[in-house]
Amino acid sequence: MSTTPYKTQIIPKIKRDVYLNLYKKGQRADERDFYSPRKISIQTNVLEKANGSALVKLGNTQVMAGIKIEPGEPFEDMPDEGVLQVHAELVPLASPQFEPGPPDENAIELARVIDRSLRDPKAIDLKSLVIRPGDKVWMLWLDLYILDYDGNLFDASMLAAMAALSTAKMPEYEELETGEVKLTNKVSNIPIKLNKRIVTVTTAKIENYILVDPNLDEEIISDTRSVFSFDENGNIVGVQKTGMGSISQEELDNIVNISSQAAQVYFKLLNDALVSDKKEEGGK
Amino acid sequence: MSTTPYKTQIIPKIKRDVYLNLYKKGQRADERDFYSPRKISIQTNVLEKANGSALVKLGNTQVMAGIKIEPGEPFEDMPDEGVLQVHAELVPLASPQFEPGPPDENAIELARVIDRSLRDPKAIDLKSLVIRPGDKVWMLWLDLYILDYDGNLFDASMLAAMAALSTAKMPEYEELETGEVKLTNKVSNIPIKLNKRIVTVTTAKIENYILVDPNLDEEIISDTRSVFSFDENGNIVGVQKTGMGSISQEELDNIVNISSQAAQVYFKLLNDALVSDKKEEGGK
Amino acid sequence: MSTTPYKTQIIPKIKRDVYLNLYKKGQRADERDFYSPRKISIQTNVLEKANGSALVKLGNTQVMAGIKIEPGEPFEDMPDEGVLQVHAELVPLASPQFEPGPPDENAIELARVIDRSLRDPKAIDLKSLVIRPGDKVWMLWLDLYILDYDGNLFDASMLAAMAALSTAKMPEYEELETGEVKLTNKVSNIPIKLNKRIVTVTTAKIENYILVDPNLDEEIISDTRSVFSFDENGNIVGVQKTGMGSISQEELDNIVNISSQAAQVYFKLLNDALVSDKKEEGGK
Amino acid sequence: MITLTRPQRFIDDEGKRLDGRKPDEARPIKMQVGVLSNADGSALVEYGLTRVLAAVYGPKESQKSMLLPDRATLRVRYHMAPFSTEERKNPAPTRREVELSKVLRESLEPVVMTEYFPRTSIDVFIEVLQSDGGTRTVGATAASLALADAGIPMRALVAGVAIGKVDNVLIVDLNEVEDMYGDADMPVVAAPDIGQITLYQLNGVLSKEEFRNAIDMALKVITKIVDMEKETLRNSYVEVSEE
Amino acid sequence: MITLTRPQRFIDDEGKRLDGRKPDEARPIKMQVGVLSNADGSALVEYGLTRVLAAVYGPKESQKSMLLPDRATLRVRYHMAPFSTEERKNPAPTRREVELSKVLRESLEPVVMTEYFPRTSIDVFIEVLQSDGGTRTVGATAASLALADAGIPMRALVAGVAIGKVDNVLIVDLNEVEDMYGDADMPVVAAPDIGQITLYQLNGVLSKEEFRNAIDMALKVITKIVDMEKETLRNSYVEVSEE
Amino acid sequence: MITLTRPQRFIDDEGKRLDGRKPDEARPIKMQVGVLSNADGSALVEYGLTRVLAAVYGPKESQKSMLLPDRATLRVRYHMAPFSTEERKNPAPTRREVELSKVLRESLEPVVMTEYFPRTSIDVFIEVLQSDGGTRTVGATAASLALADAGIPMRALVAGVAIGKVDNVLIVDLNEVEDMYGDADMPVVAAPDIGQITLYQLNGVLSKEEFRNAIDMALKVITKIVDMEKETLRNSYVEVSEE
Repeated sequence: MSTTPYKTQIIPKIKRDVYLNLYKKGQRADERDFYSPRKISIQTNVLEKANGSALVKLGNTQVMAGIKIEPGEPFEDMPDEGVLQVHAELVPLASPQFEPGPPDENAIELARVIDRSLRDPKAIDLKSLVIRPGDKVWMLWLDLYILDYDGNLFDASMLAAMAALSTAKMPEYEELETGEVKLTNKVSNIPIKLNKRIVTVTTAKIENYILVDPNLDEEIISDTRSVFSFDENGNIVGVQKTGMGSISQEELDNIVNISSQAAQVYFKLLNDALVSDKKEEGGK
Repeated sequence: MSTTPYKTQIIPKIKRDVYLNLYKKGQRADERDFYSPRKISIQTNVLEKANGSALVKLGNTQVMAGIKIEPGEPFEDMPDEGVLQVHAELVPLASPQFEPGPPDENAIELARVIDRSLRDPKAIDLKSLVIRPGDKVWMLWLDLYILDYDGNLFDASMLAAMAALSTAKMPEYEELETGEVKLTNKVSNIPIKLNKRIVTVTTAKIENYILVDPNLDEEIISDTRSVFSFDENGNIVGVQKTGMGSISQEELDNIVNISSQAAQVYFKLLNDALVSDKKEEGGK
Repeated sequence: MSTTPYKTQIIPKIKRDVYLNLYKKGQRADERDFYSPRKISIQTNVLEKANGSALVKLGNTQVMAGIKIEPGEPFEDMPDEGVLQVHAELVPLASPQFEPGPPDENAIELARVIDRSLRDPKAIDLKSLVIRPGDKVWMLWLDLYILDYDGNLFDASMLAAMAALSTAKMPEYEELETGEVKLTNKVSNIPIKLNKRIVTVTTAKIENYILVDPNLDEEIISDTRSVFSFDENGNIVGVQKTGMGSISQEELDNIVNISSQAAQVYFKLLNDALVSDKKEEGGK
Repeated sequence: MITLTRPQRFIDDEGKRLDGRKPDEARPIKMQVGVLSNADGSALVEYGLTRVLAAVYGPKESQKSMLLPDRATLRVRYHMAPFSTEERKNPAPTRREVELSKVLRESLEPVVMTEYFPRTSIDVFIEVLQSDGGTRTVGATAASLALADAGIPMRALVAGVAIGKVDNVLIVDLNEVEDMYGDADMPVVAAPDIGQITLYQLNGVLSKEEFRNAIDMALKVITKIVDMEKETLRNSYVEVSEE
Repeated sequence: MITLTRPQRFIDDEGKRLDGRKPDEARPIKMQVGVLSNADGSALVEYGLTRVLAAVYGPKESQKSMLLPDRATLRVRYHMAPFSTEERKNPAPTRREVELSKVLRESLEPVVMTEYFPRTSIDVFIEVLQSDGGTRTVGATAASLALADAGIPMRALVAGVAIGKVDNVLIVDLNEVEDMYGDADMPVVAAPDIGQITLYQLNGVLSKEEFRNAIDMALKVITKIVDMEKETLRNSYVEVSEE
Repeated sequence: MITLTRPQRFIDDEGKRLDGRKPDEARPIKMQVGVLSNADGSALVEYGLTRVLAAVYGPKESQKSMLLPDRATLRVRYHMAPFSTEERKNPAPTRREVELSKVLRESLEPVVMTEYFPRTSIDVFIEVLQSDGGTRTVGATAASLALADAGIPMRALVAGVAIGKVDNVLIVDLNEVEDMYGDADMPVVAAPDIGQITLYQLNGVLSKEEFRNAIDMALKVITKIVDMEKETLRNSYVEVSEE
């Protein structure tokens, strides 16, 4: 059962007016232009004991992605593919709005959008994650852990996911006579085979304004949000409308163009972070 | 923890008096006599993608039964029998009283009474549902889906169950070399092997009146209800007292006779529906 | 999420003063001295259908321990050991404070402290509970069932656990050709192999007083409680501070000595009960 | 520990059952009240090896969500201890326990004078300590005693017993083997002093005639058990072998 | 019963799809309102073999925990019947159902005039009786009809349809095979009378150009379906084959 | 990624542990406060590879069900991130996490001046980001810092450390291998400034003498860690290697 959220109703009227006045002048409250994301920091290998990890700060939003790779069994209808599992937790320390408990509809939507945007364009080569076809494959657990929430979890989570995936290493293992797959206590240097990189661009629509990378205040006063996922060739590899409002066909056309350009910004920052990443140990 | 229901307490005093005045004259509010069920409609094969299905309307009460048959494993102590699973859902669209969530005590009681009334008299030949004894058998899932609730879920559910079971078709399958049982994409023409047909007769006791097939108003004002299940030979194959009140030995004797006769009415309607059922496609 | 308990806040101020005045005179409200447990009754074999059982009364606190031993699979990293499972239920009939539902933090803490105090000193010879190494072992289920709650569940539960373990009998079984392990319907006379006996001593600290075996009133007014587990050689085999308060290093030293002496009292009572236990049938 | 297998015959040539009872003979019954210190009322009841503990708390102020303006809310939980069954039972409530909690509550509703205590709730906890058939009927008997022990006004005491059918004979008070492998299991709870039956269920197959006879047999035994309840309450402790 | 396999081709030499449809042709659509007696509004909608029942209760007094002072709370549940899917589905809500309940609620929020009913809640129950692709879009259409049938004031009716891509061709109203094995699935819900799109999602890969074309195709079909909704509400019963 | 095996010896001929530490030497400790923007207070603390994040919200108006008239309600959650453990951990709380949330709450109750904030609640969230032994004691240290960072008045700061026993030697601040394969694990949390121990547990076997020595060792290290806490709070950021 999905219920109209309580909190979003209470806050904004006045703030909305203030913000709209700024937008009329072409400004945002935090002095960004409409189509620029906030300051981004991407750190990889922040966890020594995970196969891959990254901490992304998008303004004050912080997302940690952790990857664990474990032997498991394939799905019956996919005997020759590894298994990708994406989960997101809105950890209660990230926001007074988040409560302990099983993932709510927002956490589930976030995980599923990231999952589909990786799965549908085959960003990860799942066929490379097979140990013995039909019997033993690798389970790739991608956990998105929201540590601080100041809006736009989708973009921050996808950046964290891609940074962690791009720097993760496969486990070293041996096959026992019994057929069991046993991890050794050494680290391999084999990366996960990726076919492409993906970024996700979230825009907020507030009246007739379209803003890239809304922060929490902008999310709250927005009419609705669109999440577009792109590959490096500019293909759209996933879309999600999220939030209560609606949009016209013209606005949607406009959003496609804005998002497609913002995707290039994210790709550049991601690529820079991954190139400069010559094993910064213990970075945090 | 079972708790005295809240809602039933609020409604009826006046309505009860009005109804009792009618009963004194030998009448019911909907003009039925005491021992007749409401208008019944039984449609079978209402779902193209299930192995069997039926939609039963008993007055305004609507129950859909759906049957799925899938390969599975037998119970350890029943290696040479298929597995029957009966579940009931009081779907929230059926009544303002029904809430989303796991089955409550009413849904569980309904499913378990139907289950026992099929299982104890061996209405379904579970021994015929074996693929490889001790290893692979058929799981027969019977789901009772309450779509509109105007009283007497037991009788409507059993009619729907019997209509669906009587018209269901076994899946076509092949055994792979690995021993796996794989369903083909064709439909078999083999029916489920039934040993007998069962109907369930619910009566309400209101003061000293016994009414067959109570509607929701009658349920609410009733002292208690009795659910008797019968086979075609007139044997009693299941009983459940349901509701808060009590009954004397004489009243119970009386109910056995009344229910036994009403069972014949249900059997006739059920048999008619199944005979006339020459594949009415897409009926609803 | 662990939350400051509601109920303990309401009750005690005055009672606490009354009790403290008694303590100043070296007395307790139930006329015990500070370091003596309440009257203890230990009955074994109180359940004919369990492998082992005991009912312990410690004052008005009543705990029933039941042991079931069943064939199962070992943990992957412990192929040559049986599996010990300890669970505790604060059954709602034991106290107006206990609510139906899954075990709360108090039940979980109780079970885990008993479990560790048995497991860490290897009180049960788990290596003797193996049927076929790496494949089939015995699962030993120890269920602690709190029937009446007047304080000090730890000590009563451990006495019940030890009494049940000391008198339990292994199941008789046969290995089928399929490898399955089937229990016969006879009882064996083989006891569970125990390496040592354990008791647990709970003390309450109330201001500067240390009291052994606090009853419920004393628990409620106490600052904090310490649970020390001992083997028969006087080794400490488990410790748990429980309750909201704190303690100084000196007090803790003191508690170790007091608890160590009280342990001897429990051991004597336990041993006496087990010696005198020549099959008292159906005791209750 | 005992495990079960299907017997060849349930009744021997002399008309005796596997445990030596006659068809219309209940198992030895023991009753005890006031066995718990915290509960407002409590009772421990045994029919043979089946042993059930019941406790009552209340009437006490009701939580708002279940407050009734004109009567007390009855809350009943039937629950099996994990060690009570052949195989260790997971303590989470099963569908069976949910159903039995309901039918047991409905078997007590007619006799508890809830109208005396509006806006309160009365909790009845029924714990099966050992199961050897007939747990719900033993539970009804224990609940009746615990309610009386708690001083809750009742129109009448209830007691329960199950009737079964084996080798074509109706039998009283099934044990577990007779329940599992017999042809019918019909638990009945009644208040003989007011001539009311408050629970009746049938799993299995009976003719109409057999059903009537079974009800009759049940009421005869229940009348005796209710007498034992009265005796127990009078003496506060009694241990009787029913024959 | 039908099970699925991946087809060699989705579109034949004559440009026809596996079920004979043209790329821009929706499946036969049937609509019926007022099919339930208890609900304040209800509708049964079919696109081909996909069949969805929706019911609306409310506006009714809201529980405190979700009361909004200036508008009604909308509560939407998308749920699949256990027999609606290829393999029997466990009735507990899946992560997919949680997500779809959310996006469907958000697709209705813009058109329901919740500001007329502060402090109340409006419940929309969407039950998939049979799934053959496109269940969320059929659900949106059914919910729109049920809301209207319940007399809830709406800014405009909505309807839904999914656009897919197979063999490099954009197609309208995917069935299950086209959904499972095709290259993209883009469900769209819109209110053509006010020019607003209220749900859009894409699973799969499309170029920007294709995305725009797909939105265009969707809106064309949705406009026709909304016309059918109006016709249905006018006649209270109508059965039309859409071509 | 690292997996564990039991070492032959825990302490070499020169008295050094597997990671080169002396028996009474803690791992390198790092502390940082104010690391989160939303929380009222936060801290990140590392002992070697064990890394724990804590955040505090409150005092804030309490929900009715847990409101206390004379003090604030403390709510503490100890939770492990799914990627924090050797094998990926299911995020649902385990029995272990439930117990540790309780003992950690009880280790903070004595120092938080809850009497200043009646009818409110103070939430402490402790998230283990990476586990290499001693997570609860690192958690206590992080919680202490986060409470202070939130400006909650405290009688004294607390810190935690575990004492273990390997090869018959008591050692300070176990890492995961020493914890898993050693003979004892005794976590201690204390507030040295007021001479109070607020958490003590023992898994494993110690003589009374060893127990006393272990408490003594713990208090010595804890005193140093609390000094680091003070330094950290003074500087708002500090990074120190403890020897």
